[in-house]
Amino acid sequence: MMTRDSALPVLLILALAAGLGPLGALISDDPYILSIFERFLIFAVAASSLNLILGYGGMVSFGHAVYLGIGAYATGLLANAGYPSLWLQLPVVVLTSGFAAFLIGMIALRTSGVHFIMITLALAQILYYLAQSSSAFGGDDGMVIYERSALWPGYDAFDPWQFYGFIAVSALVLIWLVDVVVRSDFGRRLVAVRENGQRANALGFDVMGTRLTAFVIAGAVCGLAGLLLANQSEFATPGYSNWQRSGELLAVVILGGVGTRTGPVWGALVFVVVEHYLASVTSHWPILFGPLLILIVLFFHQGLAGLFDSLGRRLRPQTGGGAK
Amino acid sequence: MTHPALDMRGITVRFGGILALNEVNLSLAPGSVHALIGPNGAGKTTLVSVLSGERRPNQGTVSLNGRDISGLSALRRARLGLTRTYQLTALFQGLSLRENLLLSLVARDQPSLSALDIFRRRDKARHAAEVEDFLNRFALRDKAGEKPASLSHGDRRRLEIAMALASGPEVLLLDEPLAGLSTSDAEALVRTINEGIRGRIPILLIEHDMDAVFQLSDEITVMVNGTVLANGKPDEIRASPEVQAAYLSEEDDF
Amino acid sequence: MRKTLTSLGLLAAMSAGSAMADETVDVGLIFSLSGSGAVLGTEMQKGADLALEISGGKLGGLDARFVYEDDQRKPDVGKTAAEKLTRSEKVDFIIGPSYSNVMMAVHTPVVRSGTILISPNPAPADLAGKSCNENYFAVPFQNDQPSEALGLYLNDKGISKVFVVVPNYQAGKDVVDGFKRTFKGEIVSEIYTSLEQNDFSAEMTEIKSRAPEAVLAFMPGGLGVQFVKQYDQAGLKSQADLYTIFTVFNGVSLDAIGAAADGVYSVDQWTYDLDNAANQEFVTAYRAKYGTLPSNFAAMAYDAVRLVDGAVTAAGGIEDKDALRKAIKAASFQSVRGDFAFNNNQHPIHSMYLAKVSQDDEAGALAVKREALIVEKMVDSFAGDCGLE
Amino acid sequence: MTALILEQLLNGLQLGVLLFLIAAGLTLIFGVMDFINLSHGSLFMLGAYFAVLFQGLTGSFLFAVGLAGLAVCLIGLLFEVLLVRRLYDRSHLDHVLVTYGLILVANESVSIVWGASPVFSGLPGELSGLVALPFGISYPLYRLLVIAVGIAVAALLFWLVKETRVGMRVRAGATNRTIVSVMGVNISLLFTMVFAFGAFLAGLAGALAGPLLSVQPGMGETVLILSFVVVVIGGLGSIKGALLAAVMVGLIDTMGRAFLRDFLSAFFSPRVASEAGPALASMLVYILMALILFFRPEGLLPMQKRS
Repeated sequence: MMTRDSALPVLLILALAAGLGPLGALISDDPYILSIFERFLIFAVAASSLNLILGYGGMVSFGHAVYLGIGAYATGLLANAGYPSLWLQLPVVVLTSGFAAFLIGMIALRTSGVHFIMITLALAQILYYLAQSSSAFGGDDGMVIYERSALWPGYDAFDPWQFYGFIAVSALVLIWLVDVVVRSDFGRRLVAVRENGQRANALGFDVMGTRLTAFVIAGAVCGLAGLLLANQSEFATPGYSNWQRSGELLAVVILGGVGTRTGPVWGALVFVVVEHYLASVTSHWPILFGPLLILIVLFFHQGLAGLFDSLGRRLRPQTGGGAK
Repeated sequence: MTHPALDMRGITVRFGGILALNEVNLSLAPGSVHALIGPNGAGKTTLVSVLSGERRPNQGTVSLNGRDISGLSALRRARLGLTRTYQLTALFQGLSLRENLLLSLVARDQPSLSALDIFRRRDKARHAAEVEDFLNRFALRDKAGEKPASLSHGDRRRLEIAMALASGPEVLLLDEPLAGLSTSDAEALVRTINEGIRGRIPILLIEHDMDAVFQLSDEITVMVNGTVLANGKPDEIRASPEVQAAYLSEEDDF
Repeated sequence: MRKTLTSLGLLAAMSAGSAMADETVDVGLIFSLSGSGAVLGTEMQKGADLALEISGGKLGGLDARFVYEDDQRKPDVGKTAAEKLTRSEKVDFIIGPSYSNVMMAVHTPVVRSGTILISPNPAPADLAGKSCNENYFAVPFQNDQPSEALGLYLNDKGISKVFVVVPNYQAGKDVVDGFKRTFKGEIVSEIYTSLEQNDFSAEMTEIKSRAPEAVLAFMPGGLGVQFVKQYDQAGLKSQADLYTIFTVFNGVSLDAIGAAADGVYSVDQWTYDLDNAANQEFVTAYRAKYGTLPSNFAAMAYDAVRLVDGAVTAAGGIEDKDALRKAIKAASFQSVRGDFAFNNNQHPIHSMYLAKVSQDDEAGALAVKREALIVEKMVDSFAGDCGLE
Repeated sequence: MTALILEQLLNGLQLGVLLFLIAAGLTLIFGVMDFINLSHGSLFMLGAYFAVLFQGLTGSFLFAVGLAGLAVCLIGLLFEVLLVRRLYDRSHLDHVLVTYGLILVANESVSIVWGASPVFSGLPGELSGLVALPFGISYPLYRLLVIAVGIAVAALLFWLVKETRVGMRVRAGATNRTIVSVMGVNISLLFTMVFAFGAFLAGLAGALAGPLLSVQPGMGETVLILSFVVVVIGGLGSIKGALLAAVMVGLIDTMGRAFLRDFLSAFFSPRVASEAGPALASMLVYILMALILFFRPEGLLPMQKRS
């Protein structure tokens, strides 16, 4: 996976997937399809950020949704205080969610294995309870966000098409950014640290520093997914940060394929589509989603991305493969 | 006056009540190959981990090219160019050979972490050329795309040393590089070290294979039970009755 | 998320070949139908379905279509559902959601789209006051009304020492605020519990030690089951009367609590034994269809559908939105509550009752029965902040 | 005041005991098989539902509790044989995801069978009274019974692990897996037994908790998270640690809810105290966990390392 140096496959798949939405909306004359695709794109960003630390850094964070909440609340508080400008919200969200990730990372990265899983969960729960019981943020009822982010004069955030454009371009940029990180020397360093911390240390790689940096980058990107989610739902709620949401993000990443570059995009697409259409068949849809998740974990360890890869390899004409 | 590449004075390590290293002094001349031999349990590996900074000695100082590094962490020492290999080869299992080597080059060129790393344009062409060069020198060309798990023991050892070398070391600590190798693999590796590294980078070599030790080293230190028994040129060591008595008899047991 | 329930009426009309597509009343219903919120959502679904069935699948004489959406009690899911209903299904009315956190997320996009939003349950203060909107109607009450009424009742009864326990979230705080607005006695202690708490032993001990004359508890959903059971087990029922709000209701709630609920008070705007024709029709039909006594939530969802039915009749169709809004505001239907009118902020003016859980001999089960009328023609405290006429 | 504090201590102890019953199974399963079981909370939930079912069938509450424990034990056994044993060699991430999937399945199955609404789970008359204790405390008999059962189970567990041959193997398995297989123990049978026993404890806890709680889908999840906190604070795999941590968490949670607000109002205005008190009380347990893991990343009483 790391040998492919081009961003093209990821961006191509994403652009294709993101293009399906408008296409569907145009054909069926139903702008609501855009909403579903907005959710997909936002989930894809959040899952990509988790995949950075989970897939490449080997850090199983069970509290990743906390940054979704932080980003959403930061965006909402600014918007409601009369600062809807994206160019102000962007740095604030990056700083707050990045700083939260820094603090959480400082504590959690001292541990490993199950302890890491559980402490990320516990720290996320602390913030969840904080949001739930603070009346300044609307408590459990959540906070209505009255204005969507303003980009430039003439941009109408409440026009479905323009807004979709904003979400799609943002998602494209953010996922590209994560991909750049993965393919960079830093990405190699991160994988080296995951593979063998002692050895990485002996090579002169700062293990804690590398992990923490990745953790902060992932937190900041997920915070930006929170910004997008706040815009999309015009709402911020403690529920964005609870552990079920973190579990969903993990499920999305594994569904798509842990540590694959296109996995989070596939995972998010399938998750949102399943949530949407399976749920229209039965309100008991989790009883279908649960087994799907289990089967993927048991039998398709590379997730959907791996599945598509092997399918592609089988379908591709054998042009001097093998011996390479 | 030139400093020794690596100089240690009065290194003492206690495990509980046991004295693992007792006032060990050792000096590695620039450009030389210095072998450290001794029976199992003599404290060689402990000494290496003290040098690399993975273990703190109870007493003693270590200096690298005249600079006191006693207080530095393993990470800092690694960045100063003190590079070790491991007895049990510790490679990045999930990555291909090529990527393993590339990581060493990254470590050499950008040892400290910086956020700019993410966007910095590495000199890809030069790195790629260097990687190919290492692959050729260590006869790993054919397997460049494979992962370490699929390599033979000898291949992995060569990769280990190639990686250490690629990280641009000031001093190399080779911890039993020949252990577990077939005769032909061992000979090939000795040749590689002799032709490729010797004279350019000072090496502290820990090794049980006496033929290799005598072929490679400029100087030999013999340790028994945590103390230095003898120190000298290979011929002197070979001739020393003390060494023969203390070391070679143990060797029989082993 | 969607369970399209194409009504029998529509099918009949289609086979007759006389239906005009535009002349269908499309109603979107956003309820919490899965997960922990389903307790209320399924009750509401029962009430709404019954109302449509009784009117023969028609609303205001026109064929009607129900589109159900499940919000899973998640605000963002509810918001997506609302978008689907307004943009894709292009419904004329939305009834829902079940909980106030989803309401806060759904309200803005729905009223902005011009679709009429009718709340069958949650009615946060903000939406009754400053943020009131011509497209938003609350059928059941304003959230603070029951606790305000309870304050009046306890004043009357001369009770002066009350212990208050509510979950630590907005609706809980609203209940306390409402109670303080009217209650003149002493609140010996107010405790805020976690929404995810399931053991109230510490709170029970605290109540015992403060020896209040009465306890006010607001414990929605599963919390109510736990709280009332543990209140009984702690032997507190003999020491202080338990007054509850949105905590015990007919059917699933009382079934789950069992005998522990006997004698617990509740403040409601409706009880199943109210003596009016509309209510009797509803209760009889409900018991015939589902076999249990209807809950408050089913009754309010029923009322919401009846409200639409009456308004479409009065407005003579669904083409004229202004006429529709006017007709809804005039509340031209028979509410199961008997007397019912909308205030200027489109929240109810109605009576509040004290009810008590006791055995209903006819049903052979516990039921929340009317005990006393507390206040007639009660208006909420926020209507003055609302700019609507 | 003494009586109040003592009664709150009893409350804390009772919560702790309940948490211990769940955490003991979790930590045992983790210690022996290195397996994280998120669906342990679902087993707790099933215990509560089965107790309701069996109480309806047999009419006896205590009998129903026992039967529910056994039924959940059987389900645990099936889980282990059909699914879980394929996962021992997998990563913790896989454990988390598969058992997360199981939570979804369990919750939905329950809501299909019993409906989404809470079901009734009550106490027989003879268990629902109050008991007069010293210092003028009158305490619910049933809560005392829960404490007693918890203590009995803890004692039984310690005896099992310390004194019996199975327990020895379990301890050996927890510290060194290869040695046990060399010893000729049928390790796969041992694992199945441990898993089923953990499930039994969770089912028992659920059945006991039924009359106190609202028996409804998803009821296991808050309990699960708290039990994980207990297990991690106590040190993964350590039963003694789980007991210590469970009592600690039970006491701290209860004391926080009971006294934190009054404590804060000594320093801050009542408004601040009543705002911050409940918020802090619900976070207290997690803050405790973060602090303990910060200073002792392995927990309070960690197991000796696997070799």
